[in-house]
Amino acid sequence: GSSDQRSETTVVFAASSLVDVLNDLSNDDESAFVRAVMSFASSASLSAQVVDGAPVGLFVSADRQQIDELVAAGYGLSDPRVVARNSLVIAVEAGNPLGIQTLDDLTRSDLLLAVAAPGVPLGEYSEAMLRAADIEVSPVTFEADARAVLAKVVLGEVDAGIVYATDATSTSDVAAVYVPEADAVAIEYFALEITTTPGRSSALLNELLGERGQQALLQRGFVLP
Amino acid sequence: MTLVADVRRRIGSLQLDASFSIDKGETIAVVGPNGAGKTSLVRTIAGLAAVDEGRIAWDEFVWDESGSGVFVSPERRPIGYVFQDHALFEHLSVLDNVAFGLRASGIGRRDARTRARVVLEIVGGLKFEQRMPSELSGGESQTVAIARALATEPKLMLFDEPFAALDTSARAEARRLFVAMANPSMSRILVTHDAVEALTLADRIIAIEDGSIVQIGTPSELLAMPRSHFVAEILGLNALSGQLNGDQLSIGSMSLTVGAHEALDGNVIAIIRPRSVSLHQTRPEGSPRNVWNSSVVAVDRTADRVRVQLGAPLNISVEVTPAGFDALHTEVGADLWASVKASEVAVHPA
Amino acid sequence: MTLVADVRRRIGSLQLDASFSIDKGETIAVVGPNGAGKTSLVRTIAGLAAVDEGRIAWDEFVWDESGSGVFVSPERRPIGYVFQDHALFEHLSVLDNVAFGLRASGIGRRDARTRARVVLEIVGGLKFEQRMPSELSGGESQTVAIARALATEPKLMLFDEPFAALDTSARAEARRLFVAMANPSMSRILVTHDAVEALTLADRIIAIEDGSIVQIGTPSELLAMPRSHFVAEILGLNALSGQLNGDQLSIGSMSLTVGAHEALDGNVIAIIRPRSVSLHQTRPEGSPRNVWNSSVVAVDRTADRVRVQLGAPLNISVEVTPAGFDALHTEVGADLWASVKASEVAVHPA
Amino acid sequence: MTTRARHEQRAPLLLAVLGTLAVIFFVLPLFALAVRVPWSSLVDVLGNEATTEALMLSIITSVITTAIAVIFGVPLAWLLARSTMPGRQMIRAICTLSMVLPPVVAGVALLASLGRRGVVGQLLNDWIGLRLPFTMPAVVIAQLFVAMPFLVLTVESGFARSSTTAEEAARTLGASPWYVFSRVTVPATRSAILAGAVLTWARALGEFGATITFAGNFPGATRTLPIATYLALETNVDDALLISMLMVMLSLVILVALRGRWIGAIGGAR
Amino acid sequence: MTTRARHEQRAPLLLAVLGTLAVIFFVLPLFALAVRVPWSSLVDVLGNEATTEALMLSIITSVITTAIAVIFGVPLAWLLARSTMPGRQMIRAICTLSMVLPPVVAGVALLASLGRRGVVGQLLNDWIGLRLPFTMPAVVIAQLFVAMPFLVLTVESGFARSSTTAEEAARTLGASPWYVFSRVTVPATRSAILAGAVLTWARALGEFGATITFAGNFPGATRTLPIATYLALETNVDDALLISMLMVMLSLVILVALRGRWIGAIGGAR
Ligand SMILES: Nc1ncnc2c1ncn2[C@@H]1O[C@H](COP(=O)(O)OP(=O)(O)OP(=O)(O)O)[C@@H](O)[C@H]1O
Ligand SMILES: Nc1ncnc2c1ncn2[C@@H]1O[C@H](COP(=O)(O)OP(=O)(O)OP(=O)(O)O)[C@@H](O)[C@H]1O
Ligand SMILES: [Mg+2]
Ligand SMILES: [Mg+2]
Repeated sequence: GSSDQRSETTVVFAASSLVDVLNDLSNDDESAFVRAVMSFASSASLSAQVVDGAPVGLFVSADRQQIDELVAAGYGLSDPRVVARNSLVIAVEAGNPLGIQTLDDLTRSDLLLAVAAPGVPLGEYSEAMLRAADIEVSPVTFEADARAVLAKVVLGEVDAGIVYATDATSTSDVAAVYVPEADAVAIEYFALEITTTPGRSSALLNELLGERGQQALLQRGFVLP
Repeated sequence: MTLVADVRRRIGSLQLDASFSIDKGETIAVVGPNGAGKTSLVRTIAGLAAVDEGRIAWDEFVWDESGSGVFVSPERRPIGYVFQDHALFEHLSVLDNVAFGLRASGIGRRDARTRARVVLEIVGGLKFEQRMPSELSGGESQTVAIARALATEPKLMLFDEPFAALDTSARAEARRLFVAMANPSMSRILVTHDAVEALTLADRIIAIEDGSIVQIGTPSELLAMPRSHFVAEILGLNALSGQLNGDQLSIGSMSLTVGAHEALDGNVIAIIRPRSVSLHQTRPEGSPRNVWNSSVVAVDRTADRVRVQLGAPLNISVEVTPAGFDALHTEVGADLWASVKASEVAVHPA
Repeated sequence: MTLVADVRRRIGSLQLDASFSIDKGETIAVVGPNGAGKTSLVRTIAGLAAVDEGRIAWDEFVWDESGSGVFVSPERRPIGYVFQDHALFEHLSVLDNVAFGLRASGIGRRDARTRARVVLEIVGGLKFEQRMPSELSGGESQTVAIARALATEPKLMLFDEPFAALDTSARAEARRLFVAMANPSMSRILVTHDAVEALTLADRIIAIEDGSIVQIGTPSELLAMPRSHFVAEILGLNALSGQLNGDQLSIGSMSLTVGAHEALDGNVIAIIRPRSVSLHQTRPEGSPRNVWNSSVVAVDRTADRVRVQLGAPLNISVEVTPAGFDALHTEVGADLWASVKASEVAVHPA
Repeated sequence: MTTRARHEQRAPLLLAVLGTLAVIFFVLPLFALAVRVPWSSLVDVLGNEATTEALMLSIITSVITTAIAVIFGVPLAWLLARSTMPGRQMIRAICTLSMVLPPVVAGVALLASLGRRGVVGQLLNDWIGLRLPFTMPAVVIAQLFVAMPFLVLTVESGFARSSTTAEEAARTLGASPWYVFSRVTVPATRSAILAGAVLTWARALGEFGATITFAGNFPGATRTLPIATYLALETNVDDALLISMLMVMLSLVILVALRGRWIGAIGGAR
Repeated sequence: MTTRARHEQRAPLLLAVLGTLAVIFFVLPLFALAVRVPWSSLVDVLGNEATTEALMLSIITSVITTAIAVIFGVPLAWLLARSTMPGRQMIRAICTLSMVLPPVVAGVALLASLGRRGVVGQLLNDWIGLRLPFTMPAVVIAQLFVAMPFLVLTVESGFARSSTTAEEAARTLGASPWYVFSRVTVPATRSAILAGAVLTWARALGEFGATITFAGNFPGATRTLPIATYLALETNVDDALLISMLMVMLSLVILVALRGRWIGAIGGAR
């Protein structure tokens, strides 16, 4: 019956930048992710759901703080593992009509810039990068997540936005401008097996860390740990 | 006594205060000026409002009692109510309006409709059974309201001016029906402004003024001795207040000689029937002891009679035949002579 | 002619078809059975509905013309309308209801209220000027509706049964007012079910049945020769259809001898006044040529007269004095003899 | 020439102008959206099982929500409008507060009460092992909490405006309070109830914040169309817009069909 | 003992039960939330300028939105209910669609029409240099687009239910269409208009998706309280809840104050 099926499937909570990778995997008949159910949301609301007893097997997040809190609260089956890395880029309109090449270009007064809000992981990373480069920008908006920043660029409402490299490459509507200052911030995705639903989460984690998973991550622009 | 009512209730600035009772099968008419509290009284009996003080009882059941706090809600009183403004259900067809009470008592749709049709047939509303209330004329809507209240075969029917919007023939028909409907197990309260209705349809009449009952009695009792100007007026009589001194009655500046009466010097009400006054172009000679000069204030003419309203010194209505009126060659504003026999001026203590 | 109306309009299953005109200052009464189309006619004249075909014109202005498509909306017709169901503004006090039309025409609040008070005073509504419509009795509400329509001093007043909810004295007062209000610059249309109102208040009467005008004429013309049963009935006359052959009139199984008349053998309407019929306990001897035996179907009694409804073979109303009635010692269901002089049976072509 | 009956009331100019501006304001974004949507990929998107699953889930849950809202909301509205229970003002205000909460906070409130650690949720969990969050019922609860006040307020205003005369007439005809309610009060207020139901349904259909917080985002169980759209905006804006347009068109059909049936059956000219 | 007049209609049992359950359903989460909120840090949060700024912005924009919605929405509702303009059904449906759109998509639609590259926005930008997104007017526009249909539908149902007799009476008294509308139609429908305005205001106050998409998130200009709450949830849940509770209490005061003034003035027993 359906309850059998339910017990067989494992729920994976993942940061939304991982949507494509995990979808790729679950479309692969030989992958363990075929039987997985994916749930994407902001790290904060996912971890709130974990605390509230959501039947989660594996939690993959870019938010170190949330992961640490879950571990501290005893939700981790084992220590968190880094499964991938990402980096920041400047997303600009396809073809880069304004010729943005460096972080400094973001300070141009006629330029509309979107960044992620302080508090969300991307916002914290962006701020760290700008702080390290000692560059003061005046964004017109502080978006809630990478998706929102990217959407503003895609729709042409802003000229540039700071996003994850994987996001910028996921669509042909924008061009990614790589800046050396991005190397100053290390963006890591942690995977944590959750205690609430122990089961086949280890198989999933192993696959992510193994050949098939790493290949999929590479394909979507992630850097391997 | 089937219904025993002692109703005291405040409505806005009106203090309603009415005690009366009704026998099984009896029909009581309630008359009174606009705003006297007739509708308020009927609503209280129906249970749409409660008495502030007093008691309403039906047979051995108490419906409403201020002392004990007992209150039987309207749906559990065996009543039918024809509202002054009809209050039809706008979302139901005429037929379903009439069937409503039956349906509410648990009768199936088909049976209820069949019985509703019978009632509609009786009141002459079958021809528009399929219409919605918004498609009815004023009189048609009143017909439906009557049928709807009758359909549940209530033990006490409350009619609030049920015939006001009906045309002449529908009204005559409705009155005939009203008489035919009389049955020993149904008591009826009929609010009306129409003297003919009150006098011919009711066993007793209650006259209310300003919230209080001024007179209760059979039609002939009221006709014989109306206790107030309003009662006289609604009955089509002239009632005049004056002081009696021996056989001399003074009303304002006028003095009339009255006929045989008990000794009741002092304030009296004099009743003069409109028919008993004669009108003349010139001062009449002969027997009548009371003759005066007056002017015509208004003339109401129908096929068979003319009602002439006279002005000072005595504001009274006089009824003459059309031929008699034409012979007077008079008109509104003109002067003429009036006379009335002493024996036609009846007096009662005020 | 101030108003020239030729109204053809379909309302549900009713085909309204009425042509008539009204002079300046004239008062026209519209009578007819329930559902005849009186309200519909008045609504069309008010501009709340348009003619399907026809034309309504006021002086040199066309208000509504199907051919040209001209249509003047109600607010630009100089009319006042007293609705059958009053249609007061529930959210405004009585005073502001009356002041509404004045305010709408741009008069300031204070002035409008002052003038509204004057009108309310005239109709006797000043005592409840501060009340809300939901706090009025039926008659009070009608009084306000009249005042509201009068306040704007319209040139054409449309009254839809304006006195139906009024008590006897208020009604008498309202009628007096109605007469007093007559002025050469205001024409009036009065829908009524009351014969006295139609006969005494109107210059001419329009009788409508089933959407069509069956008779237009002055009150005396209608009294002299009612063209239909309904018209006769509303006027309080008996109208009987029969075949005339020489001076013999056959009505069903009855045969009556009629008085002097033009040669009009064939289908006729016979008019018999209720007063001209005499009732007797035993078969009367003497002059009346028409004598027959009948039974009492209904009795309507008022202070001054008793109306007796007779059954087969001739369904007519008879009016006698209370004394005369009492002398008959009769009651509903009893048998008695009736007689009428040949000269009292008037015949008209059907 | 229009077929407008000649006697009908003309729209006051100001009304016509303001109303027309409002129409333009509503039409413009929808038009722009329709232009932007890549209709060519319609077939692909429709073929995507995840999308249709989300669409179905949205339709089912929003309809269930609306039905429950009517069943509980109409009685509540009646109590607020007609009964004389004490503290009525306060209860009314409280019952409409959930509209004002940011939806995400509404979700937190639901977790705090019906979640595993919630005031009541804990009892449910301990006693009957019932765990609401992350299930389809949770979606309905989230939608109800946020959308039902729209029904309550609309219907209450309907009850407040409907005259009580017909109800009184019904009572004198022997109808029990329940019969009066169901056969007189409700039919007389049906246009308000319908309006309230449409508002509730619409609000439920678009609900996002409370749902994702309280019910999570599980395909087939709690991933409603708004959530799917939100996520799709990240990867594939065009798909997201296309899905939305589908939903819009579906709603359009339902709205057009619904309203024509109910409104306008009342009244009539003489 | 209550002070209920003896003759008043008793609530049918079923209604009382259903209504009470509904009340519990609404009260429970709010109660749980109130329990969970760290009231001790109230002073800190209130002292936080960013929070009060967001609160003020929310109040100001939602009030402006409500005012504009009434000004344009009531005429629109009138046209839908009373005029015989062609395509009325279609226009009504279109004007209520924005309710059904997932708010984020509504934001995209607004960008597509009024954004820098939008159908109309581009013209505005090129001709008069007007750029709406990321400004306070954009917040109002986003709220209007999403919330105004609630007013339109509620008021239309009010107009549809109000009898036209009083309006006819007003016309025979010489009142122009506009006078009839403003002095008879609107007062007779005031409870529906108020209900619609409250719904709109509530919806606007809680608006998140369309606002953040169309207007973005800039402190002082477009960061409304729901946005601030959403972001605070990422970092400091307690603060977010506290802010929300403040908003709830503010709304409570307003709702209690408002409704008492309007409802219940109608009717009266004889
Ligand atoms: N809700 C109310 N508030 C204040 N006064 C009211 C209210 N309802 C009725 N009244 C007043 O109470 C009095 C009695 O009203 P009621 O309707 O009983 O009179 P009525 O005798 O039926 O008159 P009518 O013959 O005109 O119908 C009237 O003066 C009326 O104005
Ligand atoms: N909207 C409608 N649809 C169908 N029929 C209607 C509609 N409105 C009125 N009627 C019918 O049209 C006819 C004329 O109605 P109208 O109100 O004009 O009658 P009336 O002469 O004023 O009657 P009453 O004396 O009873 O007031 C009636 O038979 C009525 O039922
Ligand atoms: Mg009354
Ligand atoms: Mg009529």
